[in-house]
Amino acid sequence: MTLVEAVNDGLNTAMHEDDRVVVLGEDVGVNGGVFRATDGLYDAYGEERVIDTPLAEAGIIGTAMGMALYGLRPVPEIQFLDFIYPGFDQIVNEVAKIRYRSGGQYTAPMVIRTPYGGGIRGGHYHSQSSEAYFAHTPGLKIVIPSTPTDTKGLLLASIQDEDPVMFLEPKRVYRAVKEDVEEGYYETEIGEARIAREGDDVTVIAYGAMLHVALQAAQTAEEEGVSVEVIDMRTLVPFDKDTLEASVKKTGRAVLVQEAPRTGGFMGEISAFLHERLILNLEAPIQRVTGLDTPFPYTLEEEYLPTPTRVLDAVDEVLSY
Amino acid sequence: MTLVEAVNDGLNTAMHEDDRVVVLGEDVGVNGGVFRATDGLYDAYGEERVIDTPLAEAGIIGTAMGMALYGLRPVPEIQFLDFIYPGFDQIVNEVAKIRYRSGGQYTAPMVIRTPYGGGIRGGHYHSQSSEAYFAHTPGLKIVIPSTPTDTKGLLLASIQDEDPVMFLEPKRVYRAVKEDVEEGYYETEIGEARIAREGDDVTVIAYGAMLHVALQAAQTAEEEGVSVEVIDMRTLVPFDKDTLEASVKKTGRAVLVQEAPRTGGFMGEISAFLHERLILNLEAPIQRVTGLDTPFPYTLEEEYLPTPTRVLDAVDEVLSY
Amino acid sequence: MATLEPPKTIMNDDGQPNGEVPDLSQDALLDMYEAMVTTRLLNERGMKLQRQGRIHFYVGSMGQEASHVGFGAALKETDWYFPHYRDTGVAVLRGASIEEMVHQCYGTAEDHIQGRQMPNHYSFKDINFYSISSPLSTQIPHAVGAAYAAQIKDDDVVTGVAFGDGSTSEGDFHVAMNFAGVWNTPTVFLCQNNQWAISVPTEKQTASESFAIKAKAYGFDGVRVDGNDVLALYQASREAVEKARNGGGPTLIEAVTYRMGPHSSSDDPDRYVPQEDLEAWSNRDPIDLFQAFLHEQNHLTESEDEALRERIKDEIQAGVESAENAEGPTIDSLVEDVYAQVPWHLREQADDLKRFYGERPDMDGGH
Amino acid sequence: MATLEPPKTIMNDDGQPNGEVPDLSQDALLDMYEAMVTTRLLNERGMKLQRQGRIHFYVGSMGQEASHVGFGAALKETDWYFPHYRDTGVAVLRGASIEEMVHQCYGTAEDHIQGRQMPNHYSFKDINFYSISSPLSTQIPHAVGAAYAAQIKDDDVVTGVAFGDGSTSEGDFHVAMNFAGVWNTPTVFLCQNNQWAISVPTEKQTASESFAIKAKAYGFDGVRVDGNDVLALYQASREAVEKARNGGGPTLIEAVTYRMGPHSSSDDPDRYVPQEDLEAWSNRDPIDLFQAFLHEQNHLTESEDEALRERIKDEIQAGVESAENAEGPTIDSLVEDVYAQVPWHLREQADDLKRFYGERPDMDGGH
Ligand SMILES: Cc1ncc(C[n+]2csc(CCOP(=O)(O)OP(=O)(O)O)c2C)c(N)n1
Ligand SMILES: Cc1ncc(C[n+]2csc(CCOP(=O)(O)OP(=O)(O)O)c2C)c(N)n1
Ligand SMILES: [Mg+2]
Ligand SMILES: [Mg+2]
Repeated sequence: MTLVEAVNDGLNTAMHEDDRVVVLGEDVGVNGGVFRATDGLYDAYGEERVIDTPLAEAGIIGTAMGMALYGLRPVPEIQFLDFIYPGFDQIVNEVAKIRYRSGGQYTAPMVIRTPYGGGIRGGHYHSQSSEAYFAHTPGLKIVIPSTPTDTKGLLLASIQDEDPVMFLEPKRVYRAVKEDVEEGYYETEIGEARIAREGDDVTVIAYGAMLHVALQAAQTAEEEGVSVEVIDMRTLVPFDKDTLEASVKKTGRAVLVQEAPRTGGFMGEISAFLHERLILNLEAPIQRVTGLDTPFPYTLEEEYLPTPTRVLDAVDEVLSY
Repeated sequence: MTLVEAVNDGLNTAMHEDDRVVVLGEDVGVNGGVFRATDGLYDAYGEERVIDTPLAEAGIIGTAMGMALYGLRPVPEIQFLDFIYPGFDQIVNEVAKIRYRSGGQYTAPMVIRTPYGGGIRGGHYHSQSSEAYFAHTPGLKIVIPSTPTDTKGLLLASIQDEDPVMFLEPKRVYRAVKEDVEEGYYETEIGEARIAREGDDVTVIAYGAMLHVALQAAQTAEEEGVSVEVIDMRTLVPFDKDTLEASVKKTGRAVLVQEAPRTGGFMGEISAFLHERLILNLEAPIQRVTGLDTPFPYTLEEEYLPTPTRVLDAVDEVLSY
Repeated sequence: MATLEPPKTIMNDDGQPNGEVPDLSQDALLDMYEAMVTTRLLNERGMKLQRQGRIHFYVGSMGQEASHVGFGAALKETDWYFPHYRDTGVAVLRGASIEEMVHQCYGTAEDHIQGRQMPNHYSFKDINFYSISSPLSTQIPHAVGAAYAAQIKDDDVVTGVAFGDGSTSEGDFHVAMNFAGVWNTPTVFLCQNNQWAISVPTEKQTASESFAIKAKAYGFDGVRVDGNDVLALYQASREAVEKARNGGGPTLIEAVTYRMGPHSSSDDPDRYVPQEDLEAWSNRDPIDLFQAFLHEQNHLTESEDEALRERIKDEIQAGVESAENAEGPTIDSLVEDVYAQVPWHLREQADDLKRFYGERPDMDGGH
Repeated sequence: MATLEPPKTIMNDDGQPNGEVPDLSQDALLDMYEAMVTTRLLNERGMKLQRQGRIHFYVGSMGQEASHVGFGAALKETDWYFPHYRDTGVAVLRGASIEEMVHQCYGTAEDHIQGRQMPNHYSFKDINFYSISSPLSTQIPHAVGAAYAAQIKDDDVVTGVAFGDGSTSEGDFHVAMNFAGVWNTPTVFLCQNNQWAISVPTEKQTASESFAIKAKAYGFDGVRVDGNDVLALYQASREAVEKARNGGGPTLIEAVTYRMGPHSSSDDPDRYVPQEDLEAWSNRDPIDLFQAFLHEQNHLTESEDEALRERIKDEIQAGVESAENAEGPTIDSLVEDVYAQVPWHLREQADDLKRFYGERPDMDGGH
């Protein structure tokens, strides 16, 4: 099963188990989603629960929030993360704050699903990786899977979570990664990172599509005799401090990979965090491998995005420090 | 002259010197702005150049961008930073990217002025400090003054800048800080930090209202025999790496102060940056003193915000490491 | 908007019926009146407390008491109300206590929302009175989404949502109206056209003939009603609510009224509101009008009216005393309700703060 | 929308006038025709190149050539055009070269925008053809702001802005229309109602009677025109543009048309477009209609038409060859144009990247 099929399977499983779950967004109904993530749901659950909305992200998020207040479990899809900003006010001022501002009287548990990231020749409006905006917004949880198995388990956990979740799907690997995925209902816990590969010499931390870049780098490094531990963050907020700390304590070296622009990206936070807690354990400064501080380009996207080669270069640098 | 009067003087000077400059926003005309920042401009320059707009931030930013494309120098006011998000898409997808996406054919030089930050009993919708969102958006410059003199000089420089500038005004000190401000036209360079106070033992880096908190802490520290260097960043993007590096090289210790929520705040970036470049110079881990990862509260705002005491606590910590 | 037909009225300037009076019991009429008077008195006291520095802000609704109370009264208790920040009267009508409201304005530990929002930003879930937000228009799509949810759950619930004239300019108004039209949700929209958005008059807000006509863009009806005439407001709202309840879809009601006070305690309307307008509108004060009607119809004597006002003032006074003696919220409350459970980073942050402030800081402010 | 009056037409289904023909020179008519045909031929070739993997995307405008060309032709060269992504024909009409457009689709170093955007996202400042964005509706407020600027500078400039039916649902449409109404800007809005927003039909997009009627909410006029009839489009646009130029303010034009191809090269319309609709609309193909008109009016012979098409095809072929032999953009171009000057952090980032890729990576992709 591919990652996007795991999204579909997760949605289908959730809708089957829990009739509070509704899906809404642009082209999610009859068409089954521009990436086919909602394929078949319209036929299975009808147009009341699988809703082709008018073209307005503020309306999608805003009405989804109304549904959540009322007791449904909406799973709005934003067609590309790049198009979420007309709904940004609803997310940061309303969805994220309603529990707090109402003293817990009203809550808006919902899962905002959206494909994100580069690598599909989308130019700067079909490639953005702006998770840092949301991670800096108290009240939201940020979940980013990188494998089909995690995708389904994390999606199901997110839908049952009492808090709103930004569920960012690395579209570059929608079809590139395949796995046997468990049938039926299961949850993967939010807030837990995954050690995607064990190693001793250096820790590489990544999430989403970059996890696969990190794994490729680790594979090459092994051939060169370097043992790389690769951590898949899976949840950015609240992140799994214990797993991160334990690994970097062990290896004494860390390389952080993000495809988002460098300045103000989430890996700056992780760098600061590790440094604050583990300075005495660090054998070398933590390195970041990131996208550029530019809008996402079209022709040169392979050059813009972190590659295994660039990750290896950073690994070499922390090892030779 | 107070800080908000310096804004007013800066706008007046710019409009006087350059008839491309227009001001637009909610209540900026007849009423002179809810903080009186545009007081008198309507009478002086007329309703064509000082425009009371309909109540729509997307419209304010979006039409301002159209004016900028056409050759005007619009200075839109957003009444509170908290209310900017309906215009967020226009800022991050349009204003920030137009130069890049058009290969430099079209540009949108404009200054988005907005009061930001806590300390005026505004609760979570009149206190936000979300500069990190904008700092993570390539194409924008981020300027945050903390004194009347800088406010005027930086505002004038921003209006003449060829790039769009987010000009965030620390409303908590709108009337709290007074200075003699030079008459007439002058510019203060964007991208240069200011050493607000020299010292040797530890560097405290801040901006906006937190600069004054840092200065108070430095004053107290001096009484306790500790010499604190205080840096006012003034520009977050592109920040003044040389001044920051030189100071931290000298002191070997850094405390970073931001009122925004901790996780993903801009000081995470500065922490990562300093650590990447200066690990061998650091005598202690860099400490951050920040707001909490919660929506901004109402009653407990004094407790939420960094105080001189909390800054001193961090100074002690880096000194006793 | 000068050439438009005048908005619908039921009472003339002396509070005498000049149209068909809706069929409302004496109790119902008096509840509406009490809600309006309570709102006015809270407003007066709130502005005073603010000037005395005992609370830090107040946003009143002088002149608009009929606009929201007439609308709120047309909804059932089980219907959900999504308020504008001026809609204190609807909270009262639905049963919010004065004491709760005063605690909210002081931001005490007894405030249901733990001092987390500015004064007047109430939230009363038990009476289906939705949490008030400062960002304008954001509640409008919520009302549509909730109505959709009620509809697919087959619940007999209508949602009512109120906002100002200025708020119609936001994108959220547009998207919410449009979704409501397409989904045919049981939602009634109330635009309280008080002629101003802070200092911006309606003619700088929109070139549209009226606010009511904006409904045309979304395929449903808009009606213009005298917003100072609580009976006219009630009647029009009642029809819209019944239509919505019976599957007839949404309606937009424009209540034509006037803001008789400052925008909020932070505002100085002398800079922009023409004195003549205030004088003209004060002849149609919604409370005076309704009072005259109730007197004339023998629903309320002068002395009953006096007694009612005294009782309300006493309740407000009791609320103020209770709030001024209350403790403030705890440091722990700062990090609660961000998420269902307090996550590790917020736990750490609160614990760190307790090193400085202990469990519960003193209430600050001027009282 | 079934009960509405039919939209205005000038040509019947055989391309014969059934209304007053606008006063246009033969040259002007032929320019319009050439722009439409070029758009169609680029579309055909573009989709083929995409299927062959030589370019990565294409968004065509089959069936909508009249909608935008009729509109664009009504504007002067000095007027500013804010395009929808389907408006290739207006770029052609204003003088963009086929070669430039093909380079843009390949994202070469000769592309004016340095391979920074997806195919069809043109930007031609020298001909006042504004940069195309992917986010929908964002250009609408830009057109209003530019018109405002032109107005206060006393320039004789009208702005024209185009968008789809789906795009009217975004907040940006609403705020732009509202600002235009209040400011009375010289702006003409073109809604190309092609009945679909990807897979979403208009009845799920809005419950409004028509798109034209939405103008009522903003205090100005809307007109509905046959979008496949380039003369009708021209005529209605001409009137609106003249009105705007003379201080009469904005107009909304709804061009009623049909999307005769997939939404883009990524789309499979067989999943949702009824075959009958396509058949019905193909009888009113805008190019066939206009061609018949031109033949009948003796403006164009069959052989001239043939020659024209051959010439265009040759130009496209030349463009393709040029683009396929062109180099890609440099690494430095990655960090240029983010700001007027390259700041230190971007300089560092580009220099670091050159360690891996040198100055100029090979063009990738399938060619
Ligand atoms: C999104 C947003 N922008 C700006 C503001 C600041 N603001 C508060 S009230 C107000 C005017 C509201 O006018 P209207 O909608 O007519 O309501 P009224 O106050 O007249 O009842 C403004 C601009 C805000 N609260 N939210
Ligand atoms: C803000 C935004 N949301 C979603 C999309 C994805 N998207 C691209 S085209 C499209 C449909 C547009 O429909 P319409 O406005 O009718 O134009 P048409 O394609 O029919 O010409 C959608 C949803 C987008 N580009 N921008
Ligand atoms: Mg108002
Ligand atoms: Mg369309």
